[in-house]
Amino acid sequence: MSVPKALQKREFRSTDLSVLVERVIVFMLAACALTTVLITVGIIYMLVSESAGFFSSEEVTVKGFLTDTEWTALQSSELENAKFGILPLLSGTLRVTFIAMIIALPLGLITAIYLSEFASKRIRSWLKPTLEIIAGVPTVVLGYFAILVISPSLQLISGGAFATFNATSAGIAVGILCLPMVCSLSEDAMRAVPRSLREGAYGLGCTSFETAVKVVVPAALSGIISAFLLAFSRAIGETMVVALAAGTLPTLTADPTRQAQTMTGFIVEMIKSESEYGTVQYYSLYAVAITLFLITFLMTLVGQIIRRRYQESYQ
Amino acid sequence: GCGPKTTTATTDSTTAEATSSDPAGSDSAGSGTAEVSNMSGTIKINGSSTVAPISDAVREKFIKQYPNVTVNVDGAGTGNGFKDFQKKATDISDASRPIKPGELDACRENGVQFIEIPVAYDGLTIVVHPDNDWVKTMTIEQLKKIFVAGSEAKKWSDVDAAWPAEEINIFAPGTGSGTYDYFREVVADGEGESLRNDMNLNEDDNILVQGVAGNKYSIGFFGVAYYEESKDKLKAVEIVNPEDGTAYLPTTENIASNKYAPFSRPLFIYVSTASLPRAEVATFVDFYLENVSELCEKVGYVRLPEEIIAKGRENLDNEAIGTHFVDAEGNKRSGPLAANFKAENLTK
Amino acid sequence: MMTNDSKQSDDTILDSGRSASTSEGSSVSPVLSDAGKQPKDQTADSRPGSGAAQTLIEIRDFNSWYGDFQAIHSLSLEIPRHQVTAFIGPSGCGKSTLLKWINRMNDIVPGATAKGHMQIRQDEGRADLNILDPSLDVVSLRRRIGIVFQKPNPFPKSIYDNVAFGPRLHMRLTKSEMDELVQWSLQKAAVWEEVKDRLHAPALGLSGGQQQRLCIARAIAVGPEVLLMDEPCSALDPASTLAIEDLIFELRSQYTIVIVTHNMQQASRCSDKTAFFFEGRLIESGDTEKIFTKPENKQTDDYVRGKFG
Amino acid sequence: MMTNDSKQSDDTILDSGRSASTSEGSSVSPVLSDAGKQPKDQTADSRPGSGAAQTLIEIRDFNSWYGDFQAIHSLSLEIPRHQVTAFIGPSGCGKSTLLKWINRMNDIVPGATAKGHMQIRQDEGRADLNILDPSLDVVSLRRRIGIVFQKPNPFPKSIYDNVAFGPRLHMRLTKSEMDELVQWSLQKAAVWEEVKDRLHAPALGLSGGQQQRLCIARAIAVGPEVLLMDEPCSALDPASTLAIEDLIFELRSQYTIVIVTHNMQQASRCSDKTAFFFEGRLIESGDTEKIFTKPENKQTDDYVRGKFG
Amino acid sequence: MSKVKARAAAKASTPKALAEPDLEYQARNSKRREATSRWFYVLCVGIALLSVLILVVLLVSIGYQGQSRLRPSLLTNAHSELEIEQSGMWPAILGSLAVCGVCALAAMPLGIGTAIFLEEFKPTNKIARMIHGFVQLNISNLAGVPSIVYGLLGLTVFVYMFNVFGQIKVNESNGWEIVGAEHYYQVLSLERGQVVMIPQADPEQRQLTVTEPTVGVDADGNEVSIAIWEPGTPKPTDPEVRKRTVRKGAIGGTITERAWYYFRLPFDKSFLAAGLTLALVILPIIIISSQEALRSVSPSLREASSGLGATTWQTVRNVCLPAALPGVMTGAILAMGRAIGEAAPILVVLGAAVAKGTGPQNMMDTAVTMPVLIFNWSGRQQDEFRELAAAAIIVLLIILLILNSAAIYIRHKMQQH
Ligand SMILES: Nc1ncnc2c1ncn2[C@@H]1O[C@H](COP(=O)(O)OP(=O)(O)OP(=O)(O)O)[C@@H](O)[C@H]1O
Ligand SMILES: Nc1ncnc2c1ncn2[C@@H]1O[C@H](COP(=O)(O)OP(=O)(O)OP(=O)(O)O)[C@@H](O)[C@H]1O
Ligand SMILES: [Mg+2]
Ligand SMILES: [Mg+2]
Ligand SMILES: O=P([O-])([O-])[O-]
Repeated sequence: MSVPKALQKREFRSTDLSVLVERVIVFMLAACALTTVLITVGIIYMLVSESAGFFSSEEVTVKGFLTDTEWTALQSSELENAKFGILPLLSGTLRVTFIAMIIALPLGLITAIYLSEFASKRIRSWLKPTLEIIAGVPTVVLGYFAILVISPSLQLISGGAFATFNATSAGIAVGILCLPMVCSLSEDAMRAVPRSLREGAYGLGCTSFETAVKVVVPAALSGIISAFLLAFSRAIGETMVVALAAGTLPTLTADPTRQAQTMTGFIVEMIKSESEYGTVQYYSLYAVAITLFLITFLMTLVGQIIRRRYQESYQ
Repeated sequence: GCGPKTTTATTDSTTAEATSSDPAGSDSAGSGTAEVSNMSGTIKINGSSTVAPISDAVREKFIKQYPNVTVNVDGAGTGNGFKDFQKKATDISDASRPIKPGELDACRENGVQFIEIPVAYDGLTIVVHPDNDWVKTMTIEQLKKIFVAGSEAKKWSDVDAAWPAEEINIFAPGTGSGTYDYFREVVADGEGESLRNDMNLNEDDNILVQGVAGNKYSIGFFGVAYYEESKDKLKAVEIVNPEDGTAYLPTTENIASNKYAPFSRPLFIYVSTASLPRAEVATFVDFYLENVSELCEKVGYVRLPEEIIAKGRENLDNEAIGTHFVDAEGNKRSGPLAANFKAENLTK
Repeated sequence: MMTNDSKQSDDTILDSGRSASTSEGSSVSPVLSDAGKQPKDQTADSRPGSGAAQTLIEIRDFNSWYGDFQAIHSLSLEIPRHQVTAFIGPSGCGKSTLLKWINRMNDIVPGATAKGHMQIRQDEGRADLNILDPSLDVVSLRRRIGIVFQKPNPFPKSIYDNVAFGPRLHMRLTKSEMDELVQWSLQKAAVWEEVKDRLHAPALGLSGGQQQRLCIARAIAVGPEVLLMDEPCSALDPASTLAIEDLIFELRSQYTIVIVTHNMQQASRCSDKTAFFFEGRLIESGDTEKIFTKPENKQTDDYVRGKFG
Repeated sequence: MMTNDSKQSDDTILDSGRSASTSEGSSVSPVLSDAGKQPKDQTADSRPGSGAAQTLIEIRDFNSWYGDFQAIHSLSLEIPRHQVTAFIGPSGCGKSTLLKWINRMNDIVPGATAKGHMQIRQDEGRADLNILDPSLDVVSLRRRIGIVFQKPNPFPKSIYDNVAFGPRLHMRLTKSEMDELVQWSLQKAAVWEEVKDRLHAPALGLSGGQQQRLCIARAIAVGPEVLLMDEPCSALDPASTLAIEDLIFELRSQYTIVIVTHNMQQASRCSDKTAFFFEGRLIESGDTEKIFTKPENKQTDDYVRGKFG
Repeated sequence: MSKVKARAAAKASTPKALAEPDLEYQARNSKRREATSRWFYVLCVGIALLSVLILVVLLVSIGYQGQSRLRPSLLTNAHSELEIEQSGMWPAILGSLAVCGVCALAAMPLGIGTAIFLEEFKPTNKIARMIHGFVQLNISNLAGVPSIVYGLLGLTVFVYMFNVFGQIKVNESNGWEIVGAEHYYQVLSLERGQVVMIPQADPEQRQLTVTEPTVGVDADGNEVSIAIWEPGTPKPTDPEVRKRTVRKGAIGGTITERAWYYFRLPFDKSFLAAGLTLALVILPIIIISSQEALRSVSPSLREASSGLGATTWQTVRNVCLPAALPGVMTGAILAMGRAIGEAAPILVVLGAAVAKGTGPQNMMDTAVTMPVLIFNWSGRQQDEFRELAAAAIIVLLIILLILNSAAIYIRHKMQQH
């Protein structure tokens, strides 16, 4: 076994080049990462600078924006008559989101439990794609589904108690939209629970229900909660479904049978509307957008904190 | 009047000759049909979403003959259309109402000159739920009670004591739309009057149809085209003509003859004169006028009387710049189209 | 679900328990159900002789598969009552697989199947209980046969809740009864002194050795008869290992223990019987001393001398 | 990145390699670069005496942390050239940590830090090379000090590409040179016969033991001087274990080998020197025979006798 | 001493719970629990089926509405106001593909690059770690930002570019044209519908009055000489000659011939702007899924590579990326599925117009996308359009299904390795 030429020569490549390449690559990759930060900066800059056109108007006060109970930016073309109180939009958003969560969280969680604890490989192999298809259904489609199927069904069931456009049908459609997300993220979290815990539970004589509910779900709680928060963010930010199905009248109420213009719904209406660019009414959409941004940012922060706080204890 | 075919033929030969940029018109009868045009370029149109289907229909027919010409038709609304127009971002602005004095001023400031051409009639239809058995006709006064802010008819019985004491649900197009503007102009014409702001507004007329159809105590208004398609779900209200005191339905005849007053409204295109030297724009506008009467009916509108079309063409040929709906003092002119659309009313 | 038709076998288990408890006082182990059980006063340090112990679990001609892969080939073995049986053998030889079949933990492994006989001897002339019976009440079986794993796996709950977890499932206890049970179990598992001041602290805050003893406490809190231990010390430091070996030694008087280990010394230190597995087959089994000093089989000899594995 | 200023140290490494190759014939070990190297004709089965071997790596007062956790405490040790040094000790005592510092693999572990001295003796009166120097060219260091891990970790590529992976990074070879090198490495790692007919088959299709030998082949293909092995046999069957132990025996004549093992017998079988670690400290080190027969330290004694761990 | 303790424990009296177990209760309890477990299982199956049912109802209701319009013309034709039945979605399919293509080209390198940076170049010092953490938090935040907000950002950044490059005006400027534009004067010839093109020399001069014979170009770029016809004199009769003859004094306006690579700032309402906006929307998704894919690459492979002396980047390129590729691709495909169905940001950036007969012709051309077309159609008053919308939804779902199947296939392949 003679030593091969390559090792006799021992002419190793200088490392200078790879070091240089490494530097350039790190620089480029860092630039990519920086871009994501730039996007956030861009969003904040845009929202702040454009909503300045709103808040600097004499007709608008921050206090009024936060506390007034009417929002008529789209209804009033005269500035004097326009009311800019975010609460009705917020109430609409919360109603729709709440209903969506009522649908998505339990259904998503139970489906996730089913997938991670019970389903055989074969069932998983078609149930998961099915859920993925639901997740992939364009939101426009779900919006029309809400108008054409959900809302009439609700009216039929309730004997007409529901308005044509109402928070509930939009909420249900948004819930359907969020369900796969809750499901797949919770399932991930539950699958990350080590087998040893399940074995521990079964070893003590747990039934599969007890194992799932008393051991796996609590152990995966941080992941499940962050799935919930993500779904919540998604529901809050969902646009096309609510633009189509929730109605366009901002109402400050808890009544789920009534119309509920949401923040995103308002933004899209304002964009589509023929309200003129540059008016205070037009700029109000940026004020709404900034509120929306802050809410989702808050959600992210809460999610991060929960993850940090509770995930560590369990590793 | 004439059938569409003859109309096309006559206008073709008369106007083509006169159009400054089309020298070949007189020979058109003998040739041209065989060969596809090599004309190219891009034409940008924005404005009324009501007019957009008409412009789009014209575009569609136009590019069959002129396949290399790109025509962008956007329907961001009359107001936004004029905004773009003032910024010189479009060649043609669609409008479902005449230009307003403020918009005219802005055009002047930016050095934008235009030719105003009416292209079709739209009937603004007031609709109620088909099960609504108490409303058959309405007067402007009654509409005022329902729609104007401050008059506060919350319930039907507030309008007429004989009507049910149920809350009125109102569905209307968005505030930026020409339709909303036109309705407000007619109904809330007093000093400081405006439409109430608890209506369900939506830019999507289909949503309005759904809204009215879904509630027995609702009322709404939108273009006649949408009503025509949803006759089974909605009931149109007869409107009492303030002139003759008779109630009329928004039928084609009533709209064209302006009996369906005051809600027959004309639709316009505004053509930038700066764009007219461009062969593709000139050809397109010419084509527009040739075909609009036929095409507008296909998309649900009412054709204009031949004289008005001819007048529009004349304005185009003569580069008669300006609007007929703002007077020299900068005040708005209102009234029927035929009354205003005269050479002496033209304000640059 | 294999719980259909579980009535008969279910009763079998429970009755066997009841007959024991009714006949004994409170100082008596509740888990012993056989008529001929060993004297209670056996002292902790008495090393049991390797004489003919009574068989508790009988395995005959047992085969097991994961999907198409056969992990255990035609294996026969008897596990004596109230003794410590050690399973040894190189990695992957099927020790854990066999262990997990004894309390049917393999039910939750998709694709795991078994064929053959595996029985628990019942007392008072009852028929043997067939562990592999698909209609068996596995919940009761597992209560009766506890298991402790290689890696300590406390639930992410408090120490108290970990121990109380099993009893809460199976019994209806007052608060004070539960407290007593928890304390007893923790004492039994020799971890009470270390945790008694922080019973409501999270169990994951304990050291590895403490966690493992907590898992043992958790396992004995439901009153099992058999304790299966799958390499209980291999993730632990020496001190914890010693503590657990001591504990096994103690528990032997009341439980039948099966322990899987990689550590020859551990096996020889704390087991009465040893079974050596290789590639899914039982190569040799018998008294621990014999296996470690004069094994009959060459492979066994090589293995216990550290020639491989 | 710690590659600043790497020129000087780079050259040092490279020159030491080159100077060796120019002065030796083809039968000469390519990896030896020191002036006083051992005679080439040393036969494979000659068990080296435990006499005063030359020190290759010198570790003095070495400490290492993962974040705030100190994994190694003030450790001093010399690793002799061209011998096999075994690291033994219970799990978690820091064996792998030390091993991974020797070729700076811990650079890629976030939070891993070290303090102290760790040097490679250079030949021809050159100054020692400080392994912990942040400006050191780690790429060359790792080429020079290869490592093999506990679990075989071939890349999901073909067998050929696995072996050629390192050479492609470091050298510019013609196809035939590469072929030769791959064959040589596989032969050296005693796996050539088994794979020569399927060099382009995926490496993951090999058995565990073959994979591990492939990993060794991959490590020696870049011509290292030192081979670090972290429990190279613990995941393998007895036959593969034997094959690898034989291989270590073979390689010893040309490489300096450090092996971490849990198997006392393995350590005693195949190492010249043994170092026993406990809780991050070096308890005892010296000739293997001495450590296993008459260790000075009680803990060492307990450990090698299997009392714990 | 632990032995002593253990002995003490053994002596502790057996608790009542174990000494006198309530066996009857245990028996009942065990059965009840088994039953609960079974019911729960049934509930799980039921709910899992419910989600399938939802999908079925959705598909059936759409299929019922749209089946009558599912014919070849739907795929080959363009939107038509005049012959509604003949309307199709071909330009929208092309538009969606173009927009998603841009989106993928922008988001994938950026997303994968960021993921590599975050996963593979973990910093060792504290400040850099904080920056890493910050970037990570930032990405989680971006993942939660509503897509319509991205639409607004796209409008400001890509469409108008803060107006720093001027505005697009029809008769004056086209912003900053960088490449791909050729300017001509277009003058009508005597032949109806035919024009002659004269290259524009002076970019400032927007009009040309033709008074004497000159040289123009034809469609293929060949030079042709252009003759003049004085009004009053007889017109030429040969169509070929008439095509090259213009009236004296005819005016030509400028047109811009745009090559497909026509590039200009600002992007205005172009598919490029729309694609980039969508890239913003899916960027966080791609980053997060790529991170997960990279994280799932066994650390032992990384160790093996760097143990052989590979630099971090060499490790990433030769080992981590190939191993993570299926995961990265799956994530990317699912993200593209999201992008292809996204309507809100496109409405903001491109508007709701659907009047377009072709796919995008150059990089600055507008585009119609499928979701916007569906949105427009289903908002129209004519029943035909609503049926067409349902049919278009079916097509879109089929495209999504294909994408998803590709993702599943890739994942499957990955699992086999
Ligand atoms: N869930 C499973 N699916 C498929 N094969 C399995 C599974 N569990 C174990 N095996 C295989 O069955 C064989 C026996 O495994 P087992 O875990 O019983 O070995 P073991 O002796 O306990 O080994 P160790 O000492 O490593 O725990 C092994 O080859 C293993 O790869
Ligand atoms: N990446 C890491 N981060 C934090 N702590 C670590 C890391 N790697 C190892 N440790 C800790 O450092 C200590 C020493 O670990 P090391 O891996 O060196 O032990 P070892 O002796 O090799 O053990 P084994 O025999 O189990 O491989 C252990 O307590 C371990 O938990
Ligand atoms: Mg409109
Ligand atoms: Mg280690
Ligand atoms: O779009 P409008 O016609 O209502 O302006």
